[in-house]
Amino acid sequence: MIAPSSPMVRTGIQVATPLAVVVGIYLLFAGHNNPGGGFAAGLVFGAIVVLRSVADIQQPSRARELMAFGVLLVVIVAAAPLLWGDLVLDQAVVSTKVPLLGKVKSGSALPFDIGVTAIVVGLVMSLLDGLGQTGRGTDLDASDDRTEVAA
Amino acid sequence: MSTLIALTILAPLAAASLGVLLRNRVVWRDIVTVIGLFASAASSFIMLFTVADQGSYRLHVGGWSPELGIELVADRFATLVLPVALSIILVVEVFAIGQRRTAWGANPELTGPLLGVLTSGVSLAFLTGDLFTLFVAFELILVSSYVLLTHQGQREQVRSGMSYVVMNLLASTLFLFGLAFVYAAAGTVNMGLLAERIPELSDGVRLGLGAWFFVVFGTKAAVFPLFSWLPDSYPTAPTTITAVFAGLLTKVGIYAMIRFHTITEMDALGPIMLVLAGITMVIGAFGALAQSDVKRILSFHVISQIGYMLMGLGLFSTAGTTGAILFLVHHMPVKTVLFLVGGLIENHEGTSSLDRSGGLASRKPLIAALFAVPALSLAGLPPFSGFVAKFAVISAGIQADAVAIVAVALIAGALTLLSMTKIWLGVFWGSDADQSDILRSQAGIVSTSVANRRAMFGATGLAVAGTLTISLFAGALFDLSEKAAFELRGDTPAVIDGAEDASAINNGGQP
Amino acid sequence: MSVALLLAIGGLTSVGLYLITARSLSRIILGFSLLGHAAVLGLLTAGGPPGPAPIANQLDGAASANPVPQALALTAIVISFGLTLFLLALARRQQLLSGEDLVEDDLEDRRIRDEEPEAETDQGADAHGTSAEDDDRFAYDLEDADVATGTEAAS
Amino acid sequence: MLPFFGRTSILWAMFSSSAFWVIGVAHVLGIAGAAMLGQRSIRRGLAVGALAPAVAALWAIGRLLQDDAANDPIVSELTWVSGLDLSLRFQLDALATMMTVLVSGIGAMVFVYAIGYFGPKAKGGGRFSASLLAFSTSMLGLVWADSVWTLFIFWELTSVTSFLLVGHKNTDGAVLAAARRALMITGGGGLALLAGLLVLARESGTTVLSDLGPVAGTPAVWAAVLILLGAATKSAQLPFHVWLPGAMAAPTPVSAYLHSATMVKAGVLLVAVVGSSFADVTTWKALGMAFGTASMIWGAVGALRHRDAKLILAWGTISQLGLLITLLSIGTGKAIFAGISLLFAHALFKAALFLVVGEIDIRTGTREIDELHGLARSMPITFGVAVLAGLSMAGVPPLLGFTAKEAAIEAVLGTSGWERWPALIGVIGGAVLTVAYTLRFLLTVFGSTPAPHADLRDDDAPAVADTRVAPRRLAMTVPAVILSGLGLLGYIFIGAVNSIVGPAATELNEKSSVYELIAWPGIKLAFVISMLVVASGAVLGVLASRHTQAAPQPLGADGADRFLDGTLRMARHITYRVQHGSLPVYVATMGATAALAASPFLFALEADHLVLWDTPIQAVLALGVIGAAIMGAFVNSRLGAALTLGAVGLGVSGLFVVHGAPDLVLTQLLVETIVVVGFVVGLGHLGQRFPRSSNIWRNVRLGVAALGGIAVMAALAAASANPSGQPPIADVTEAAVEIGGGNNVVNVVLTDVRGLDTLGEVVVLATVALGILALANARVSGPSDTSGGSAESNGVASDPKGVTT
Repeated sequence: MIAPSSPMVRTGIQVATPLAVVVGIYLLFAGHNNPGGGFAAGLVFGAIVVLRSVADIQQPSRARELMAFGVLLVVIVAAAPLLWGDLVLDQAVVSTKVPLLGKVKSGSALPFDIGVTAIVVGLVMSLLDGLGQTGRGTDLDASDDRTEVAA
Repeated sequence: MSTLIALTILAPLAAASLGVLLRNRVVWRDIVTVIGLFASAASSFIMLFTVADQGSYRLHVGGWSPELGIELVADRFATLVLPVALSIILVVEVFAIGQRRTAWGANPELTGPLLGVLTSGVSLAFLTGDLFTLFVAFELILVSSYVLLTHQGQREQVRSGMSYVVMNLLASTLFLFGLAFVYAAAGTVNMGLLAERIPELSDGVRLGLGAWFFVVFGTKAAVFPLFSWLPDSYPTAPTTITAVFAGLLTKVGIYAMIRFHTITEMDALGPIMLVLAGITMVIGAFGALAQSDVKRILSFHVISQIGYMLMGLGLFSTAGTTGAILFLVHHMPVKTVLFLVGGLIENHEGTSSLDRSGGLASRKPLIAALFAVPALSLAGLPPFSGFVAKFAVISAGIQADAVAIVAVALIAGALTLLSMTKIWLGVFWGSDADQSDILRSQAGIVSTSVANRRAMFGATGLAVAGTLTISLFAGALFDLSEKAAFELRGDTPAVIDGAEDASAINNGGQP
Repeated sequence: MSVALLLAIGGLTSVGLYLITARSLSRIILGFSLLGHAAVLGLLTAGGPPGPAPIANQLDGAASANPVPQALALTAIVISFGLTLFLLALARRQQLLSGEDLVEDDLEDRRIRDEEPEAETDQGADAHGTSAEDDDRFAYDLEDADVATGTEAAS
Repeated sequence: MLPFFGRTSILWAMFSSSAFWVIGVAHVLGIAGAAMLGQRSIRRGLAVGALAPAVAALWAIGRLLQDDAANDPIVSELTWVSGLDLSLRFQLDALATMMTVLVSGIGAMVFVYAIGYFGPKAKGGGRFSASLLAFSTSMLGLVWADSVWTLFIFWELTSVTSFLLVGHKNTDGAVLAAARRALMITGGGGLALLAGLLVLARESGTTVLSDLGPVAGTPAVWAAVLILLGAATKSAQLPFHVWLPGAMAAPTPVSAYLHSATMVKAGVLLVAVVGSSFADVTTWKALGMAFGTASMIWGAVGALRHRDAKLILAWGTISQLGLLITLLSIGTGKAIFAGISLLFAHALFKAALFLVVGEIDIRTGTREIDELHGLARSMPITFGVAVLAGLSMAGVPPLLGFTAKEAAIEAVLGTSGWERWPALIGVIGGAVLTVAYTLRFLLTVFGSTPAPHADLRDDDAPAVADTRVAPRRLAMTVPAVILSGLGLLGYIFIGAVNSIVGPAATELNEKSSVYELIAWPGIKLAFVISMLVVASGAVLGVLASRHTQAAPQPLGADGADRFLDGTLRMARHITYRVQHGSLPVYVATMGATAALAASPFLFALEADHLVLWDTPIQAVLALGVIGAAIMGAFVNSRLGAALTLGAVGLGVSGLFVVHGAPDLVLTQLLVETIVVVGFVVGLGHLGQRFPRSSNIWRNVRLGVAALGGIAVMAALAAASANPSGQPPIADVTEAAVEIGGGNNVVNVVLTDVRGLDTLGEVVVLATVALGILALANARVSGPSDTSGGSAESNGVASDPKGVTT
């Protein structure tokens, strides 16, 4: 990867990280009433990952798990109403008070948005891999075979 | 019913995500995937019987009215086609599990989850009553197919993957434009409302919309002149993947076309559709004749057969639509089986090239038998399902006095037969070429364990049995197709069993 | 409906179409981005005239812009975003495999074309000569010289 | 008959009523059994295979003996697809009973014969016995059929099973070509038949064969032509006869069974069964007679010219099928009666002759008549069989063939009108030639005259010595003896034959009931003609056996193969035009098609609802966007292109702001950033400049692009002119707050109202990510090549021309 890792840039990114995290969280929660939402939040989080990776601070890992978790969450939110006899994707609305944001009237939309965020972050992470691909990756087929034979 | 619909769409997704999480626990991963796909297929079968019994069902997702929200429609058409499609994916997954250790297999870590996404997309595409959700469903199907096609990252796959992705991406973009046009003209993307509002539009706009969506769906369905992406991309994928693609992807396009163009009464497009149907049939058959590789021949057949379905639709009569639906139901499993047999051939011959194989019938009579049934069916020979389907379409053509298209359809049938004999003579008869021994050993048959072979043959045999079942119950399927056609076209059937069902539509959810 | 917006949509579509008929996958990606913009703008336009943002507590009773196409457009943007990324990864892969991001022709199709006996006898030339001539009829070729000078493949 | 199975016996009645299904199931079980047992030993497979036909034949004979056939037809129907009138409807009337006797009786004998024909160690026994029985089953279904679709179904099944049988020795290229030819010609004819039957069924309003009424008018002419085409292909009529000589590549039992006794009769039977509907259609009669007379003469000429004994018989079959078609398409009571009688006689003598040739082939190792002579001494029983069957074929008394041919000449003499002379010339000419080729065959093979080409043989045996023969095999001799003996017995017990043939012909034409076969007609015109025919034919035959012609080219077969191969070539040609393999061409085609599809919108264009701009800033932004986009298209550096992409994105975001879509703005900006960064990072390794494309293609691209832009604009303008429904903006807003519980309506729509879309959307993203990861982790050259099965394509792919074309 191209790594413009001058100390200044690295420090800047280190400082910016918490700030961006806050922005991301704000977007995630604000989405229901103001512009924002899970997707935008995910992209902001993703941007942090990209920057930190580019600056060689931290390499992302577990993108697959993050995405799988996101999809599972979204599916569960969609299917959950069935359990209490409602229709698919029926909304449950609850009001909660969140510090700094005030009263947030939200419900199942929130876990839904969290799932979305997780997926988007996962996507951005995988993009780093995809664009930095070298073609020398491990052959999954072969490794799988070994596992199977061993099992 | 609501639960069934949710299960059909969501279960494979859940299985897919669990499959990704469990990617290193091979056995569990496969079990989870199969369970997810099975749940989906099973609930679709229950839906079929429920709807056949109680009439169509409309689900308003989240309880929103169709004006505002998304409507899922489990009508006769959807519930007839869905079980067939989902069973195919299930069978292919079993085959893929069996095939994984040979050189021809796809990456098992990905195929399971991706087939899950594909299943979910197919379910959504068939069940949705909302044009935009259809777009999303198409994207689900396509994106999983993009990945399935290219995930091995080999040169040939990347090359064909680029063609495939670019063409389909353009089609998706056109779909988005079409949605904009529809929304501008009718103020909604709900298909039920569109069925009322589109016929009220001025002729120009109405036909424009019809033609535009014909291009959109026609690209997915591989209709002339929009089919070019198909034969270049399908054969490069691992056989299991191609089997799913060939069985399903184009059919989703034709499904959408049958639904959209009948409910919006695009009868005026009929003649154009018939002309294109004729060209598609013949070009597809010619294309198949020109090839010398089993998978490529079969890929071109997909195109040719789409022509028949388009012909049924283009007649814009109940008989024609019935024929198209029946053809759809017949074609999906038959095509898939043929590709699965292609996979078996590859496994045993080390190649799917006609020039380099031969004499398989005496070495492996079982493969020959497994091939013969769907091949004869595809060529439209009795007593297989292909005959009934082709017969339904052609007799609808005769009823409508569409002599020219009937003649073309018959000629295309002869060409199909010729190309099937080409495969038969090239692969199953004749002498085995000297090279094939080397190729066979390269293919790694040696490493295929008995269990794997059983899974592959079992899956293929099951699918062949499925096509035979379709042939056997062709009568019942025809009746179901006819009811579906009546329901789609909004005709009042003169005398039809359970006609009162067609009008009885249960509303799910509060409006 | 605003003519300015229509023109923007038409212009983006045209340029997008022009770009996706290129051979370079990076151009195709650019083209799809433009087409995506055009489609999204089209959806917005189809929803009706502009208005205040559809945030209910800030409207004060005024009619807002139509929120539904906005939601549809958002979905569309996100989906085309995803696919653009996939195309990027493919382009990267292709570059890795061939040093360029150019879309290649299908080899089996070419084989059938090259084995076409009539084309050979018609021209009375050898197989390669004819197929080259045939190609000129669909002359979208990249000139070899340009490929050579225009690219400085890193690999 | 037997008291146990007497006419009134309950057992018999029970069996008769369900016999269709009992026999059908027996056949299907037989196929399975033969396939399994035949794997080990071909003899066992064949023996099992013979059982079901034997039962069927005995049952049919029983019915004949008890006169059930005519008086008490059994009908049975099994609905398959009621909506299409597709059902399995069988009727066992007199005709069907007669055909059952032939199909199953000869079938059983052929199975027995095949036991002798194949050595005990022959391979592929399971395949062969099963296919042969499958054919027998299909043929039985065909003759029982009482609905046009039942007929068609079994018709096609006989084509397929015969393909398998013809290609039994499938390692030989010539055999493969012959099998393909046979399948394609009969299969193609089947499609014509399908169309014809569809028209016929529509015109006459029923699909039940026995209820078909007369049809007239143009559709009837179409139906007549199409059905006759089907019949002519199956019954090997000129010019579709070319598959039959090729099909002689099949083992001789197959030829005896399919290509003389049964399958080729299907076309004849078809003409007979539907003929009554076309009584008033002149085309039917004219075309049928044209096929028939031409084949009669040409087939006989072919038989005179060939030197392969089997081919002589095959060409003779073509000729005799022509005679049958002629008689049946004439359609008078007398002609039908003669036709059915001849059909019966022909099945017996022709099958016997084929069996003889097969035996000669096996025992001497050759079928070339030049290499055979004097077999009368070394194979006396075979000689007897050949003489009986041959003379029956030639129409010499005291044999069944004689009376049948008498009836035929009588029938033709009895016609009036235009058909009289062509029919007469055809029948008499054909008959003369038949006598000639029969004699030639008998004289050269069995006589001791040295063959004309004896000097050419590289055999060192003396030219006049008899051909050496292998020992007799009982299984081969018995069936041949029975079949040829029946020809003699039929003449002696002519009454029995009449009781079989008469009712059968009456089923087709009621006027046939007054005719019967006469053993000795006395000196009548027909008899005189018949004797003259025999005399002149004999002279011709003797001459022909002494002279020889150059070995004839396989006329027509080449033509058929050339046609098929030409089709393949044409397919290549067309495919290469259409499927060019180049993505830009495909994309441009699709863009142009879409633009064309939008053309109806042009007719609905209106300007009333258009304004120049909503706000001036919108216009400025729009211009900026277009400008940046155009720059992006023509800029040659990749970085520049990426930057213009960013600029366009900014401009579009501005347009979103104007339109009141803050969520879109936010998302768009974030997306744009990632894409531009990705573009620069991911493709940074590429050259800085784009490769350039040639000018001609650029003009096409420009054209498509312009059309596309115009199309989209026109479509949007037209679609929004007179909308037929309005979006419920206020409802959505209200519902979002009250039910969805959010103020940001767009977000509520996304997560709640249209949450399903969003669900799909994020799954798309996750899948993309999986795909990207997979690509990232895949090795550049994996161990497996899955590129469409052609291993070399990877090698070719590295050819730089793969890019330049």
